[in-house]
Amino acid sequence: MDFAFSDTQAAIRELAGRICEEGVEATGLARYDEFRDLRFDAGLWQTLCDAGLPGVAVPEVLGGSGQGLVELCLLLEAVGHSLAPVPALAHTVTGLLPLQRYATPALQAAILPAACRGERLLTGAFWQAADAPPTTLQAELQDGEIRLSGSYPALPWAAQADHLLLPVRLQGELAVVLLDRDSPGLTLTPLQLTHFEPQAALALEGVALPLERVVCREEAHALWDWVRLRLRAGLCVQQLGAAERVLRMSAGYTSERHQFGVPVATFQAVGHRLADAFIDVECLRLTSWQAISRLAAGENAELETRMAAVVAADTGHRLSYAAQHVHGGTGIDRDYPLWRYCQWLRYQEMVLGGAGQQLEIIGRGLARGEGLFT
Amino acid sequence: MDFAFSDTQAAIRELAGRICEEGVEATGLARYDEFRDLRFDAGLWQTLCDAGLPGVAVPEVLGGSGQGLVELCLLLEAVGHSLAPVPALAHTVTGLLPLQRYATPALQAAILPAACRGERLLTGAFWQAADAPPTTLQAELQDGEIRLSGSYPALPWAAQADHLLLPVRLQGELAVVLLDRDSPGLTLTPLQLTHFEPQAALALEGVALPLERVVCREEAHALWDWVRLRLRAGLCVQQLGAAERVLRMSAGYTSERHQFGVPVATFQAVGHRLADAFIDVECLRLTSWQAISRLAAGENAELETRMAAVVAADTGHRLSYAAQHVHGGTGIDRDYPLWRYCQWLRYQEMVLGGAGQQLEIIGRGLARGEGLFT
Amino acid sequence: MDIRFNAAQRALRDELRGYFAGLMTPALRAECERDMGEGGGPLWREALRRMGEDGWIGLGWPESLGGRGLSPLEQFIFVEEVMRAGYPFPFLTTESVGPMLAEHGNPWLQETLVPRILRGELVIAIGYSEPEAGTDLAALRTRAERDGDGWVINGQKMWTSLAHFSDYIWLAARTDADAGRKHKGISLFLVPTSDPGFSCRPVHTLGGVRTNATFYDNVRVSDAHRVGELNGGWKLITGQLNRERLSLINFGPVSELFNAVHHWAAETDAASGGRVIEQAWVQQHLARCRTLIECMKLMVYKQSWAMSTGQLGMAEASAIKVFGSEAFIEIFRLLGEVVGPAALQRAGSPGANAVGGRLERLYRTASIITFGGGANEIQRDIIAAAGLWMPRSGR
Amino acid sequence: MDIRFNAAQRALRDELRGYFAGLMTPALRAECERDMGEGGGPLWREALRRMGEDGWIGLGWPESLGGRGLSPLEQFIFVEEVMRAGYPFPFLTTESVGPMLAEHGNPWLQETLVPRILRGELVIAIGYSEPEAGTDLAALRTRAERDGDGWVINGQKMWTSLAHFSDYIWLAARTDADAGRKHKGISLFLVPTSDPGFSCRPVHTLGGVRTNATFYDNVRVSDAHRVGELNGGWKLITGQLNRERLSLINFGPVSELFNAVHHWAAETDAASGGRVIEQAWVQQHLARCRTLIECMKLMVYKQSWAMSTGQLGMAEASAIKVFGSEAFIEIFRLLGEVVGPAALQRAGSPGANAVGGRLERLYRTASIITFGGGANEIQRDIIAAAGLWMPRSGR
Repeated sequence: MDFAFSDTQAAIRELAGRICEEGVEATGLARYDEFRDLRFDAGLWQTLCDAGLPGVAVPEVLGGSGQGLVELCLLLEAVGHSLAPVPALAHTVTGLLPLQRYATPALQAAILPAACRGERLLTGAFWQAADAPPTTLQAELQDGEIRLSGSYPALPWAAQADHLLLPVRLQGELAVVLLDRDSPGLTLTPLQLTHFEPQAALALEGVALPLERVVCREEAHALWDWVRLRLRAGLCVQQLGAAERVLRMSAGYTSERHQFGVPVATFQAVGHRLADAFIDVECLRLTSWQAISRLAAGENAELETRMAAVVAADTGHRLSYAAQHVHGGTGIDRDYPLWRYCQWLRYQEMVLGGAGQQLEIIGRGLARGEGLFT
Repeated sequence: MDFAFSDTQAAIRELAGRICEEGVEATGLARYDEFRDLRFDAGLWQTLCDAGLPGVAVPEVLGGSGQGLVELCLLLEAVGHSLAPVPALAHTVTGLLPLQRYATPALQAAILPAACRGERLLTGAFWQAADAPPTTLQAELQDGEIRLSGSYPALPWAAQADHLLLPVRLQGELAVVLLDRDSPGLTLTPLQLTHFEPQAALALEGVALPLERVVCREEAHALWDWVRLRLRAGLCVQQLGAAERVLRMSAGYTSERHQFGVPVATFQAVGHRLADAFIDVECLRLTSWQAISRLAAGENAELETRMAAVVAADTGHRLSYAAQHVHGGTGIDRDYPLWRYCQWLRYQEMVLGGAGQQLEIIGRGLARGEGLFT
Repeated sequence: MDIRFNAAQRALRDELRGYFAGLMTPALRAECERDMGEGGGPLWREALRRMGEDGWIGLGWPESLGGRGLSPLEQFIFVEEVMRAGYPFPFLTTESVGPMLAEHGNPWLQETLVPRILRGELVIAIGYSEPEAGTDLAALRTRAERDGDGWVINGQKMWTSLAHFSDYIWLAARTDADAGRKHKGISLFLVPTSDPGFSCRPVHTLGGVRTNATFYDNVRVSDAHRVGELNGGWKLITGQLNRERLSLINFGPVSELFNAVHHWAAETDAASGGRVIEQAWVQQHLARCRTLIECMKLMVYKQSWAMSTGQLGMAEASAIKVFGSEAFIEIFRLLGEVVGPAALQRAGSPGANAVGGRLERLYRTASIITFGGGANEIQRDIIAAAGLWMPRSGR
Repeated sequence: MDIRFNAAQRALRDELRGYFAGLMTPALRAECERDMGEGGGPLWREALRRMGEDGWIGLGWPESLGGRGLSPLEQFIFVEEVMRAGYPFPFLTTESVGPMLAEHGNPWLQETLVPRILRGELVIAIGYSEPEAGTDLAALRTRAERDGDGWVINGQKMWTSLAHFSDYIWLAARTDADAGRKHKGISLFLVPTSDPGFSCRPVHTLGGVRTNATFYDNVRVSDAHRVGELNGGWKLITGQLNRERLSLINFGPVSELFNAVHHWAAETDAASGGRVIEQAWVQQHLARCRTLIECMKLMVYKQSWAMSTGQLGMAEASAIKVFGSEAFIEIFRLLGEVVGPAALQRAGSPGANAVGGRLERLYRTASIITFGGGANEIQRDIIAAAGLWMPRSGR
């Protein structure tokens, strides 16, 4: 058991953190507010790709850096900490990772090196909080190719990605396919979400797809579960990065801001509320990295990712309101960065499924005898 | 809408409060600790009966004072506030009330006047948190009389009462009967509960009962529901009395006790924790009296009593630990009265069914479309 | 003791529902939505005047002041229903500043301005907070200086919500810079926004709602625009805030929101099969919200009742503020979880549903009243001191 | 970064489970139950010595001090398992006072007492609190005065748990009454309970557990019984408390309790039909408890790991104390609700079940560690200051 990052990990962490913070500082996030600009900093994304970070978990032979999930999650933590306007989670966890594990060598060779270099952007439809693969995407075999139809409600980065990884019902059975975004018959409707991230609704009508773009059939359920676990862990560690930043921002602000002639921080109610937030963030850190450790070692982490999700949801909610409260009016002022973090904390809380729903799933597992202490 | 007590109610409240406080102060509660003495102050009980308080809701013609449920609940609040070692809740809500509403005139005349005078003690088996009548008490018609058998796990005051009101399965259907405690074949095993109140497990083996002791058959389910609502409200208002006392005790103690050269109360964390308790108690007061108001007016209060129970459970738990915490070691010292209150708060929380279970029942009702805001 | 509406109160509520069903035309709704639920548009103005004409705004006011002579509880039923109907009612004007003017204003204020408030002709914004004086209101620096018979006011206020369409600012200014304790030496003024020295700059908040920084550059007012005693403004501030606290916690809209989410959950299919409302965790969330809203309802009714008997306690008023503001946050969280991903989509987003869009906005903006209207820390201090008689810290 | 037990750690845990299965004989269990889960009886003494002989107590101690040279994490696994087995392990002696003596004691203390602790021959109680000095430890009045080569100690301590069967008291006394700041001028002593000037009066707490008031009437000790620097005791007190905080939060017993309640709920019929565990609210409660215990587990593992790398942070130690003590309370509440009425019956009551009786007692007594071992308010102050670098109030 080792709670420290290795030297390599520490270096990746430092690198990812520095690029994200500097990149965000250089251009600022205000221009994306209220969807004025598309929330995508292509220059920053390219810098990250040039540094080998999105492909950090991809084998070197496929264009990556040959590290693993722990190292990738350090990037995600940095993205959460800076709110960097880049598609890190979608591109890596719902794109690179499943392709590198489940796709044919030919497909891997065609996609992964370019995707690691930042020349292709990936995303995948694995976001259902309810944990069941979508049933609204249908595929039919027809004249030696595949015809896709149906819809998907909200897919991050769908309108910016080059390839979309889609779980579909192929002849009634789950399969996963890789669709080009510019395929005829695919309509993308941009959505407006609380956190300004680019997302779109998908509508497919007789979209043609060559057979070699089927990523997997027999293993489709395994792929789904495999990605879901990693997506949950990735969301948790991104939440951790954001939460850590909000916590420090609140401690700093209350230490500087004076009321009644003394720093606000010296009021015990303020200090204690942030002390509770410190504990929440510590729990989020530990549960998240435990889940990532297990996944990185190839172990099951069904329970561990869900417990981390519960903590991520509770921490996001409590911290968000604690921070806004101790900031007073400054917390809701658009010229101060806090409010954007609060909206990300909420988004990530909700897309993880919410604490109530996750607890219900954990509880059902316990009722089946799963998850007792050994 | 009127949140004030009438002059008559205020007088009853004052009378009940004074008798209970003086009675408890006179002999103290320490002698009942750890079951050293049976927790029953017969003298205090007789004083309350002489003052007409347990029979306050019984019609004058049956020996009572002709008031209603609101007035009775003022007695229960005073008992909760003082932890008076008397069987007020059992005798009134599970005894007098159902008899005065559902029993035959003959049975009423035989029992109620004596019960109001304090010459007979009543109790009834209506305590199941799960809200279903017990299925473990069987009754068979045999030779013109009834034979009872079965068991009941924990009945307050069973070993002290003269008559036990029992919901039983009579020929498979629910009925309610009134059994004398000294009936042959009835075995009572005293139990040790966390709050030291006398309770006993019942075992019945062929206990004979004359037919005229059947209180009701067709209306048995109605009686069950009717008593359950009032018992829930009664427990809530008794919880309110205890909570109010604990809140004031904590405010008083922390105002006197000095640490670091200042009263403990002046630490913001302490003041705020008790401020939250103040709010909890206010919510308990309002939800309890709302439920009682509706019941007193003959309206349904299924939802309102359950919401009050949720608040009573949460308030009991939170207040109990807040109070013990701000008292430090004094809170767990047997020579200081707080700890007995904490055990009553817990008992009442649990016997109300717990917040989780009550919320589930409220939620099921909502799913059926019951309980929306009008 | 009878915590139930009587027949007249039920009838009043039903009457008001009918009234607002008529008043809230689609055009008015659209205008209010455009104005981010704040009001201020021409249709909104017209509706406010109509409510005044119809005698609703002064429902619970004494007839001598132009009201209908019912009690504060009936007044509260009116406010609850107007808010429930989705009309952005200027309750700070009618429910907090208005009563303060009626009680403490000079005859000119009482006789000219108060009736105009009841007629729905006036909107008044609150000017307390300053860049360096937020929770610590007594540290304010805006000053009013004697100038012949009148006053010259200079300074800046923060968070002056509604100022951009208000007729007056209820403004706290320092009138005695030498007063020993800093909450002495403050006076209250009604400053007309039409004065050339007044200006207003928008501050955009996370909710998309506009608030304002307001500037006072040699604003001149007569002494008739001063309210209450000279240098005695602190008492008016705390009195106004006490009333404001009650108005902030209104369960009309939240009970309507609860019903709407319930309706949605009963009609909508869950991804896991069945209707959303059939899931146990959804039922738990709804039950918890139902109970929180019930407590809020009872607290505000009790306070309205207490006002009519003159027994409004400071601790109880603060308790409502703390409980209500924190319950709102909890309720918006839980109802948002019930509605799920749709509660992440902005109201204008393609495919967004109405209740989801409302929840998205409410969740985002709900923090305001935990520090606005007197930070909850201050309220808890008040509860401990006034409700539990606990000694306060020296600092 | 790898938050999983390695193979050796798993093997150690399994070995310890087997060991304690043998050690905890029915007779020893009965004796511990009689002693209210505190220990002190002859079989308990014998078992402690046997653990010492078998090298378990000093598992994580350096070999130079008589230990086995494994890390604090392995030491923690041992403590977790011994507590999980239901043995009342004197962790204050072995895990907090022992290490302080090893680090700060003079050679006599290090060479004679420390090995005896590791051999399971010594039990030491903590003497800090006084009637007028609880949370404010620095206000203590017990004094030690020079008497030739030694010291004469006079005073009274409160809440000296285990004192009635301890061999020594780890006692804080004032050695310089004139020191300017009150946390200066305190020294630490190891006072033998065999001294005729020592006496001990039981204080019975709501849990039925005995604690003690202890009295020091001209107790005489040599200067070799003094620990660390003269007048430098405050540092030892805070160091000991930091270690104590970790020991107070042990998830061994609570994880075992969780499993036991789960087992009960899976086997027991619910009044509403089916098994208890099939109810949705029960599953929610269990899931919440499972998650809370997991967090506690990870926090204590991280701290044990941090101790082995010398990185034990003050804020993190306080965070465990706050989180763990409040999580225990929440867990006991929720598990009690799951078990229902049986969790109201005392362990000895006819028909009581084992898990219900345990929960009844745990719920009743759980408050102790929210103020014991340094009140949680103090811990939160520490977290804000040491973990978030927030300035502290002057008072």
